[in-house]
Amino acid sequence: MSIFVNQDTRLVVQGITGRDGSFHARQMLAYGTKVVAGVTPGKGGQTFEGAVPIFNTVAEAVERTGANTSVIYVPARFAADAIFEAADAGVALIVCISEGVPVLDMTRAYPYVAGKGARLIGPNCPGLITPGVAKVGIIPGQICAPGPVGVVSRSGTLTYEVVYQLTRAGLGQTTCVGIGGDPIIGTSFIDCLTAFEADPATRAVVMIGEIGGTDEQNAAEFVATRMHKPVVGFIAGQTAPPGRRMGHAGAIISGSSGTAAEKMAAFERAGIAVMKRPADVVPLVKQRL
Amino acid sequence: MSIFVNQDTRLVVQGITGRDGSFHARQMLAYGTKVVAGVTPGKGGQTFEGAVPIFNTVAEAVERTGANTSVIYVPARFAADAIFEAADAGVALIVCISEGVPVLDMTRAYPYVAGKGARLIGPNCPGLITPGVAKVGIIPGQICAPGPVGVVSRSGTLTYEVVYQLTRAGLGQTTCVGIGGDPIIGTSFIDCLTAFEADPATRAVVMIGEIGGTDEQNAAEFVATRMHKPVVGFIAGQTAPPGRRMGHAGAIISGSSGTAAEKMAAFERAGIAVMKRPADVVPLVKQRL
Amino acid sequence: MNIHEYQARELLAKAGIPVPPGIVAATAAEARRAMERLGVPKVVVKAQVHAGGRGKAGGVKLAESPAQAEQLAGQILGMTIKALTVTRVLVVPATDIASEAYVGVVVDRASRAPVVMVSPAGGIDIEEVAARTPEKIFRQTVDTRYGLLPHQAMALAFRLYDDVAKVRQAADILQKLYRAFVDAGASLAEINPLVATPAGAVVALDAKVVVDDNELERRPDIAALRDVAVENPAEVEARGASLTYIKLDGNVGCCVNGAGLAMATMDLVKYYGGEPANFLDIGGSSNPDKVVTALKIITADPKVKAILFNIFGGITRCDDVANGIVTATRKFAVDRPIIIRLTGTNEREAVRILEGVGMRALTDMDAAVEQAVQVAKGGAAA
Amino acid sequence: MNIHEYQARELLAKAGIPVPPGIVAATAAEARRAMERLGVPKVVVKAQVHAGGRGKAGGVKLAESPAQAEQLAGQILGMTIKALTVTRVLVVPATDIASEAYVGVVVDRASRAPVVMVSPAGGIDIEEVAARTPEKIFRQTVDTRYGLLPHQAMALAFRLYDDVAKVRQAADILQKLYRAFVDAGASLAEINPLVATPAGAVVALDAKVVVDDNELERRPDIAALRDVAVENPAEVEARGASLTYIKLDGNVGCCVNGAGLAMATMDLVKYYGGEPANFLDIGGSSNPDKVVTALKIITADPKVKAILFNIFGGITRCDDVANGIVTATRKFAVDRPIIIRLTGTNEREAVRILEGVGMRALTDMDAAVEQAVQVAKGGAAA
Repeated sequence: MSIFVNQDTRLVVQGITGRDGSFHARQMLAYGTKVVAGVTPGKGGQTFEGAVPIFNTVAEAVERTGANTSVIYVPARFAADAIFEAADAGVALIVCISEGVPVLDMTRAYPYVAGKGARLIGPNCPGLITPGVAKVGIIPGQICAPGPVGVVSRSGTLTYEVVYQLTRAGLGQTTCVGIGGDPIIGTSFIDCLTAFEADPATRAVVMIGEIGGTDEQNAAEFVATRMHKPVVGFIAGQTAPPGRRMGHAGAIISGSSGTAAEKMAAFERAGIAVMKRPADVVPLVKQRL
Repeated sequence: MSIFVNQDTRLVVQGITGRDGSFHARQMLAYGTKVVAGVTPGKGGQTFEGAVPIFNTVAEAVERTGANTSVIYVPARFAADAIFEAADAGVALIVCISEGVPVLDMTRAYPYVAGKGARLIGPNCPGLITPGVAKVGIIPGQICAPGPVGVVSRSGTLTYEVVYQLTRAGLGQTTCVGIGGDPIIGTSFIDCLTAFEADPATRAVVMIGEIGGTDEQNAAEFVATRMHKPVVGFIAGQTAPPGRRMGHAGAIISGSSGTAAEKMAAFERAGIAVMKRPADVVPLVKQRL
Repeated sequence: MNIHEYQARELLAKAGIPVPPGIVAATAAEARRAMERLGVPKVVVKAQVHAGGRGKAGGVKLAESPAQAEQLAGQILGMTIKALTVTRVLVVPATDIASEAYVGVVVDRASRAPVVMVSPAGGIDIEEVAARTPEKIFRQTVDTRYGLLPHQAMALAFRLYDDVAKVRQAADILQKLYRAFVDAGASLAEINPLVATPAGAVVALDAKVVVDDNELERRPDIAALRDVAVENPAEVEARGASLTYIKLDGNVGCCVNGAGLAMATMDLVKYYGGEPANFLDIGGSSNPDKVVTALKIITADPKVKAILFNIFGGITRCDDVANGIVTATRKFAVDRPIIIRLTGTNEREAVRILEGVGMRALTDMDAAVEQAVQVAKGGAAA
Repeated sequence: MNIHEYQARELLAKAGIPVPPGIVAATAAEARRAMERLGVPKVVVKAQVHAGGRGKAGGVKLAESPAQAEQLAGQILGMTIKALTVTRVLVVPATDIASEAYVGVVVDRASRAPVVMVSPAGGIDIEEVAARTPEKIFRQTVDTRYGLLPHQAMALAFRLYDDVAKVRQAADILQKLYRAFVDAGASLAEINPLVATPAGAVVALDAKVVVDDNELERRPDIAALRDVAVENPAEVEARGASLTYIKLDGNVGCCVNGAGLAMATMDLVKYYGGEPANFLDIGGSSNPDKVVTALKIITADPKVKAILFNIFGGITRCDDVANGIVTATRKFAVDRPIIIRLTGTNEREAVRILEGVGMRALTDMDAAVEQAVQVAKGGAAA
């Protein structure tokens, strides 16, 4: 079992002929993901890698291939429209990898997607992977393995680090989700925790947060009141200075809120086992399985 | 029994100190409607007619008086904002009397109200009345009487004419609703028919349509497939020339659709008894009670 | 409110849509000079009237020389198309056409939103396409909170062209057309035909814009486009007095409060064998001056043989209407019989006022209408 | 991106918000002339730096004569406030103040929307108000599809004033502030204090705008407001190479791919008893040139005693990073020890490249960080 992506995932790649899109489409195909369509306006009728039909619009791709999930690799300035297009086409899960999407675009895109009853993951995220089944996005497949741990993270490479440590220790994953480092994202920690709690195969969850905002505090509250599965947490940015944007648009400490110390304290109050460093993930998860 | 307004209706009047607002607020009070608040920005703290407290905002009025229904008498250019304000304040039923509201304003106001779970009646409508219980809007109370007939109409004075004939013939009404003559309105014929069908006290429905659009055709389809109560119908504008706006912004025959002949044919196909003239309402309703 | 083709073209051009240059001419000589200024071998001379079917009526002609342009403009100017006199022509270069499409934006009542419609079957009436080959019309409902989204414009444009260069041009035009529609407060904005030239350019050849009257208050620039010269003078006068008056062909003049009741009154005139001379709604307020203006407009119509008042007092007070009637009969000769039906607010006062000048009022709508029809046919005077 | 107060004031003034006139001065003499041009008896001289707490730091002074303005500007110019040197002052007329309020718009992550905040407790840090008297802050979430609605602006303004004339002024300012926020692509726009004068006018006395970096590509006019003169030159250079670099105070230089891993690496440096010298994210792509620039920037920091690479190859290819390191050591002297941790995509190739020049790589993050900390402390060389 898994969350959000599984063997029924039929993927359309928006921007499949672009530099990033083509590279990662090949990776996803190689991993065994059912990449059923690509979209590039004006290239409808062509075929990608001799295997994947390309369409002019997502609507056509969905109609002709039954795609139910979309992944977006278009430049940031076109990302919001790509999200709108996927939502209009009736795609149920939209994963936006693009980095640099203006926050105000997201304030309009989010209610649009929600209004269509779809789920958006990202933007500015590495996507998600259900090891051995399907990979949607850019998480390296070789560092993952199937198993009982759910992973949710605001980060990209830090997620890889943690997943890599889990896998090396024999702790496989149900699904690893990168929710993205922007201030406004489609799917929150709580959304993922809710899904992991409901997923019978997930027996423990690793949550990797960072400075900025209060998503981790809200998630901690959720863990304390609604979750029965054990959660292990990490917060990046303990040494980050206030008022500076630490790479991620969302990783900025404003005023008194959003510090790593506050978030770690919230985790502890909620009974979440706090990792002091990434390597702590292995013993903490092992103790709780 | 009744639809939309009843003895629990607690009314706030938006624009209560204006020319139209004050006149009709007095009429509604005289009719016995529970007018619990008025709103005019800057006149908060004053009292209307020594009985109704005035507030600066609808939110304050709702909070302090428990108003659940609002009626709007502000000039057309402020009407959309008045609707937004009522919806934001959590009012469940918003009745907009104002005439001349731009259609594009309504394309934005409608989804806003719907998103808040509220009902909008109008704009450009006479409002509604549950005879002997509550009157919200401008329908003259003295021409109505309690009874078993539901009335729904796109018109104002034509509604009065029909209701007057019913009342004189001893046929009282559960509720009379004027849904408004604009192209885009909050509550449709079907919404009202649905409510009348569910209202145990309503035993027959009179539906008064006019040229323009296809609302009457849609309503006829609804009557044929979903309604069990008898419906009597009238269409105004049999002699209207095509392409001209007959007073109401919505009363215009465009192309081949929207003619009175088409609508009357749709009524007949749906088993709706068609009035050839307003006076026919009495015998047609009587036969069906 | 209807505006002229040349005005609609200007609105679209201002929105950035490629529109071939055009010059308006009010005389045949101006049309000749227009063609000279355009400096092209062929022009089209087009009647500027608020009516469809200009081509069939002979209001659109091709000229191959300035002299011919002058001659044809002379024929077209002064023509009557659907009862409207042509006072201006538009002179535009004749465009080479590879294909014609239709694109338009219209308010859709059922979805409570504008709908963008496109069809590769352009150049002909879209109603005709809808009736004959509905599968050739493609629609996109627009959420006005978002506008026409880029991908929606692209998907529609792919319905018109295969060549992606043309698709991008058409998508761009669609987004600009939608914006022009919103900026003008329109209820309809269409380009028919949208033309692809043999060189691969996509341009708007003809444009039509209808504006929502309710938008005019906040858009003085658009309101200024109104051309009262081509409207019925009585309708213009009525609008000035906040009355809605529409001239018809019958002989029973109608004066009613409320649009629905006004239509129902006309219908009842017909029901009793008469023909209404007009639609006239004096509106919700009952200023006696409005009644005076209404009576003046109705009596100015020589076809009118009887004048019928049908007033159901609500906001409108019957006494105000009665006072208006009395004032009017004092101000000018009302030389046609008046049949009055009054009921509702202040009905008694109204009856007293009317009786004071020897007039009487009925309370039943059917009785009043039937009497008016008889009077108009030459029966008993009221 | 931070912009200066005087730039923020101009944005708000352009949006129609009443802002008292102000003149920017880069020298003390300019400040004197500014006061002379303003022709008022009292001015305030304000340091223009991207830092809060200017007043407490002595960066805001009242002058009662041009001579005094010159003298005070001379004191303020060249001051260092929170490590930033003051290169400009703003000279504004001193305003008579009846009351001070706070109004601001900020992106709220939880509601995924902008929030307009107002408080009658103005003139002081809003964070302080939030901490001490949270009941004095009033909020309105804005649906960006609708903007700040008129009634929402009015309701907020009623929280600030009783007098309806002031309420209407404040509501108008709030709507304009919201529009300026959107038009600038801001993540924050605030007026603190918003002042009511004894005469009853409501005016913006101080303004702050922070722009979403992701908006700059489509807003060249806003991007042009960036003042690199007041930024750390190394951070400016890094931005030019599409790197994110933030200078800190420690001695372990960090070069990492990915923001989260970069933060975690800094945290791990601290965990092992060291202090990070910087945050540096080379981003997702692995152009060797970026690695060269990164190394150049890190080595330019004299405090750095050891350089730590932590690369988890995904999109980033380890061999590209290795090539970048080798290229850099050939281009300029890297006179500090480098500790390299590499794992993931093309890890083997990277190890081969590094071994070719006598460098070695670790695969474990903890081991690498611990070693870097030891080296920086003067322990064994890498």
